[in-house]
Amino acid sequence: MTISAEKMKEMLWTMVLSRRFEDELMDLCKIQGKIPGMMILATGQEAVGSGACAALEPEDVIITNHRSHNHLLAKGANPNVLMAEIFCKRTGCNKGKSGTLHMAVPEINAPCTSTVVGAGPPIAVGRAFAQQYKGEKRVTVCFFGDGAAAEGSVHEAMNLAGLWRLPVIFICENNVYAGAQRLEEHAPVLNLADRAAGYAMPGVIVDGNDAPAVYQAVVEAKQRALSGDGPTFIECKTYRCRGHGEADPQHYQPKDEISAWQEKCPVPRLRDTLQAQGVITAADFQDMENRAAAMVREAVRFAEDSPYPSPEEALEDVFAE
Amino acid sequence: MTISAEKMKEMLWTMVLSRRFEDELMDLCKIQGKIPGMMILATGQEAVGSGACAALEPEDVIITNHRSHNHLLAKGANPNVLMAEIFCKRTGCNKGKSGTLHMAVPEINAPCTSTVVGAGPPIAVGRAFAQQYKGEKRVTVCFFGDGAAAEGSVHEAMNLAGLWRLPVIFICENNVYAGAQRLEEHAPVLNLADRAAGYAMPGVIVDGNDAPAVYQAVVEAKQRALSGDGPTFIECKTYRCRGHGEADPQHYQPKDEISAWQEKCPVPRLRDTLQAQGVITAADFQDMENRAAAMVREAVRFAEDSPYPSPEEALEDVFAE
Amino acid sequence: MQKLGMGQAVNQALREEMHRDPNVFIAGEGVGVSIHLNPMFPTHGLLEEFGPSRIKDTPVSEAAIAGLAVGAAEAGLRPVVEIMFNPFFTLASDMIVNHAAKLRYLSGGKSAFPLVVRMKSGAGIGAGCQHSHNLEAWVAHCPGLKVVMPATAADAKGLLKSAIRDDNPVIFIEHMGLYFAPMPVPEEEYLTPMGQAEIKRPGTDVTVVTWSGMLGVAMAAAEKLAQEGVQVEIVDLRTLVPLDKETILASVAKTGRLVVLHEATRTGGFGGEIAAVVMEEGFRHLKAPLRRVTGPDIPVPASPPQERFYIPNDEQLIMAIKEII
Amino acid sequence: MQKLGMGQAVNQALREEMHRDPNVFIAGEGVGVSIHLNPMFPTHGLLEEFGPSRIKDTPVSEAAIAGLAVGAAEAGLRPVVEIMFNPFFTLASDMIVNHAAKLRYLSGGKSAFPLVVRMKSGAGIGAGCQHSHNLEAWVAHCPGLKVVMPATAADAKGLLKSAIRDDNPVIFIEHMGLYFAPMPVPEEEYLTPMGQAEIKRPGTDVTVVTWSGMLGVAMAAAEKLAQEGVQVEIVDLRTLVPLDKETILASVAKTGRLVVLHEATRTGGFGGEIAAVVMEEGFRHLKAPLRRVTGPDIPVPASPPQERFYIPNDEQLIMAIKEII
Ligand SMILES: Cc1ncc(C[n+]2csc(CCOP(=O)(O)OP(=O)(O)O)c2C)c(N)n1
Ligand SMILES: Cc1ncc(C[n+]2csc(CCOP(=O)(O)OP(=O)(O)O)c2C)c(N)n1
Ligand SMILES: [Mg+2]
Ligand SMILES: [Mg+2]
Repeated sequence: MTISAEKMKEMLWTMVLSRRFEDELMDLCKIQGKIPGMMILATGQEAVGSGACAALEPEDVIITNHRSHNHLLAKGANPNVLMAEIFCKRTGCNKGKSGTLHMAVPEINAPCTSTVVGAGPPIAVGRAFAQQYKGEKRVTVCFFGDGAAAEGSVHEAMNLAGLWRLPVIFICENNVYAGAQRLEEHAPVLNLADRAAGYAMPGVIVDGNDAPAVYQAVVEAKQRALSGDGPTFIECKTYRCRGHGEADPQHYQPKDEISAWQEKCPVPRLRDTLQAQGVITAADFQDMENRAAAMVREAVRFAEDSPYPSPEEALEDVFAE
Repeated sequence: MTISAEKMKEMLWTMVLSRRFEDELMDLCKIQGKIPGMMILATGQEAVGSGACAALEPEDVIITNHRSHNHLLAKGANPNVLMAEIFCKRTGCNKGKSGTLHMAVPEINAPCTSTVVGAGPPIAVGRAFAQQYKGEKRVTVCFFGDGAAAEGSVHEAMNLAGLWRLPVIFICENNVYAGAQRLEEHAPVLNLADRAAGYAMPGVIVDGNDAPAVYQAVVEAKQRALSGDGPTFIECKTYRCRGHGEADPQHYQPKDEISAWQEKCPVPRLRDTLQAQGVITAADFQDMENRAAAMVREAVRFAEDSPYPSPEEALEDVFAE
Repeated sequence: MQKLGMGQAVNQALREEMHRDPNVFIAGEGVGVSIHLNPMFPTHGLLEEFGPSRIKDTPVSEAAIAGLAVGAAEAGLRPVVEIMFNPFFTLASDMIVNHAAKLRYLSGGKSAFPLVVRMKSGAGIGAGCQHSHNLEAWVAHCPGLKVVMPATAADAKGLLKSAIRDDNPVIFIEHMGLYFAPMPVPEEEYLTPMGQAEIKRPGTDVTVVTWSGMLGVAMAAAEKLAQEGVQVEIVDLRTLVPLDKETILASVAKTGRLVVLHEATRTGGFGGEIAAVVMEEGFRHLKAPLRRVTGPDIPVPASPPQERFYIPNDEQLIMAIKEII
Repeated sequence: MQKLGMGQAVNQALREEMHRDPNVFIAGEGVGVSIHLNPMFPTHGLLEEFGPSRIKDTPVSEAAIAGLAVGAAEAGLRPVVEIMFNPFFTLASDMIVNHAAKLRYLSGGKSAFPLVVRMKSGAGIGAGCQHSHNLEAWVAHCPGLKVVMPATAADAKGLLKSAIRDDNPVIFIEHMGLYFAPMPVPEEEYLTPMGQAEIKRPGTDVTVVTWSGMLGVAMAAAEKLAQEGVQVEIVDLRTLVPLDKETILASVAKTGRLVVLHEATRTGGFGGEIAAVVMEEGFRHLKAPLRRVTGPDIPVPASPPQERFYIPNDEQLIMAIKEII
């Protein structure tokens, strides 16, 4: 499969934007102390969300988890409302009720971010069931981690998806760690994709730092889903370059392991490929970085200028009328 | 591996006893209306419990489920206290508090019968962990059904057992039905043993109507566990000849399927083998049947003669002092 | 008027709503092909009528069943899923409590989760404590969930139809003991609003607040007490959330005396909430101490004499009432 | 006396009990290697001291963690397992509620399940409603479980040691907000018995019953009210099950007035149980209506002004007290 230049640039762009967005978050959180609560970043893993979402239409659905910023931006979320939500402001996509951890962006078909590890897959299965029930030609992509693969809910969801041939794509972002536990310490097998066969679905392993490879795997999975052949499990091998959250000193992560993976950073990797192929120039890339910087600056300004929600508004939105 | 004549006779005996015991239960429940609550029988599946338990020492542990009578009898439970418990009498193994569904018989190392489908495996993992922690040379066998394999708890338990190399043997009694759902309607794969690889454990398929085959698989799994090589998943292919419970009219089970499986009944099968091998005579078998009948008669007499617990005793046994 | 068991009334409500709205579907273990071939059961015959695309038998996977409902509801469908027995709600509870109940709030009001979880509850079936465990107090404590526990077949029909049309997650708890006793149910279509208790028997001397399977016990006790000249007013809550405080308080204002009757175990039961509401807002009307008549703080035992001992009865209620009048 | 945060006090209790009894082991997500390198956290340093055979990091599998505890406890070990945050208890709840709590009963008293489940609870960490959700009312409603919610570091130490030595399943809930404030803790070994509330401040005008993180709010309000001449008696429950009714009732007998203060949402919260107990057994002493000061019936919002709004504060408590004195 050849990937169009447009798609390639789209992936690079959402990676650049995500990286800039999260680098800014790191600064806002650790240096400036402006953001409350936890701060969980996907630095170095952007090829997964950006590659996968490039394969989706706006009407396709994603369900994400605690490490969501890249997924949401790649799916097309407005950086302003995300940033405002992360600041817990009233103009945030969820009026400040979610904060960074559970941003719901139904307007881009990213209706659910759960921080309950492993909770995404059953919900994704429900969302994909609705697509099947309504006869929509759409898929649901569910992002979750290597740690989440241990949760019973993930098993139940994959089992049901396999049984009903639902149009769902499980993307397991294997970044080697679940909290402070290394893969070997929390999983009995190194390839979580080995489990797919037990649910009658293909288990695909891709280089999770290679956005086009992720894209390609998702395109294939989508075709399969849309032809009625059901779900696919895609394990993206990547690495958590930062701590579990920004408060994590990473004392248990070998320094050389981190730096080796930083070498494999997906952003320069795709940039170099595209430059070598003549798809973009160095100036084009610089332009992307500038645009991303401007958008993130604007998002921060928007968020900072926005008011907090009033305390009493906390009473709203519990029940639909 | 050759199986000793003693073992062979032990298996046949516990099968004969279980069958007699449950045939009597069927009569007591359906014809005589003497037993309260649900009545869930394992008629035709006795080779699983009898084969597996023959491979165990008294100090090995079993954890069972709603379809437990054969497992418990094969492990050595006293028919009198089981029958009395099924009658919900005070002399029952649990003073009538459990009834037929959750009999706990710690004195034979069958400490837990859960009717919550899929709940056995995590508990078995805990029991096996204790064996490992204490350095005991013992194993824990956990019986559960094909339906249970869909529960998240079973996945979590197998994952943890595989990771910690626990001395646990998962015996999945695939009797083709989970309630009224056929395997193809509730599972995306026909061989549940295919899942074992995803937990770094061997997945063994055996003829679940062949007691010596089950025995052999469990002996091997036990050796593996005791050498520190961790758990084994054994799928026993068998068939639920009766309804889910005795109130189930089996309207969804093809009649010819039932009769085809009745032809493969494990009791006459082992009997014929042993007679052909000269291990037992027809008279020996008749003797077994007579002994079983006598024991079951005595158990029923014991149960019927026993008093119900007093209502107020219901307040006891909630907390240990 | 037709006489139906509660299971049949539920069945009628399900049929009517499925005919009305193609977005309604049903999922659960054995909701289509069932081990029961009994028209008294709620999902009897639905598979034949609506087919396998709308009546979905599932694997034994309570978390997935609940997740299916959450995801499908977000997409605008109206799932009615079944958790077979109340104790198995534990297995679905993350999906219901941390997701169905919270995701609308977490979306800032953008999404809605119009789903119904039906569960069987109640002691009296001889199946012991892993099948019989009344946990309505759990769901009533979770903002974002509505909780319905009908005591009559007619209420079950009208309330289930309202629950299905409601845009919020509703936990609908059916007492199995009510499946088999025929009760009058209007033939025509009607909706019973959630959040309204009903005075099932007017009286002046003492208020008994109850719900679900215990209504019958309350009625029996009231009948007997009436012969002794004691007029019991029976408030059937019907829905625990939203709670109809007005009806409770008006009744207590009239009688000055309160007994709460529920089958669930006493400590931490929803009876405490009723007590607190009355003590907060109706204190000046109270002439006597509260009495709670409830299951004792034990798991439900299997043995028949003990299971009967577990279930609150009219004698206990009469005794409790006599203590405070 | 040493000053410790509650996390450190828990840590000390764990160490002492692990030294005393080789059957005690610890399991959970990150209880050994942790993303926190902070001595204020409860399991800090235990892996170094006791090694990986007794300090077991687990996969992210709450049901398996709880099942591990149930099975190991039946075999005579004394597991102390951690469920990271209270809302994740849902995922372990079948194992705890249908098994840990019931299996002894189902065995007719033959087996015992001496296990402790530690959980972090409490709003105020800015993490929103999937991390902050106080569900103590759930476990307090399940016969067979004991429930401990210490408000001070000293109580945490003494109660956790008692919990570990108890032959029953104990749910031990730690309010994260208490991890970081140093409080006096006796150096020597001591056991604080479960089932005994403590008067944390004597008073004569009104009884405030509270527990866990809300004790500080109660103390602050009492301090302020004392300056206005109102003497608040503060009953810190410390354990919800067994519930020390005597201490509550004796206090209400003295003051005639009751306010319950808890962080959990109001409807169906454990405050209702306190209300019911007092209304049943202390009615004649009551001079005024009940007041409950609790979290509102909403999920805990993430936004700081809203999260502060959620958490009950001393001003609200003072207002409530003033309404009834
Ligand atoms: C049910 C549940 N258990 C525990 C946690 C705490 N927790 C948050 S993230 C995490 C690790 C998840 O690891 P993984 O799935 O690999 O995702 P990653 O953080 O690596 O992206 C844990 C244990 C949680 N949020 N939910
Ligand atoms: C958690 C839970 N869900 C549902 C049930 C109701 N139920 C009892 S047995 C059963 C089917 C189990 O099938 P399987 O595991 O194959 O065992 P079998 O009955 O065939 O022996 C179901 C759904 C239950 N007891 N527990
Ligand atoms: Mg990870
Ligand atoms: Mg089966």
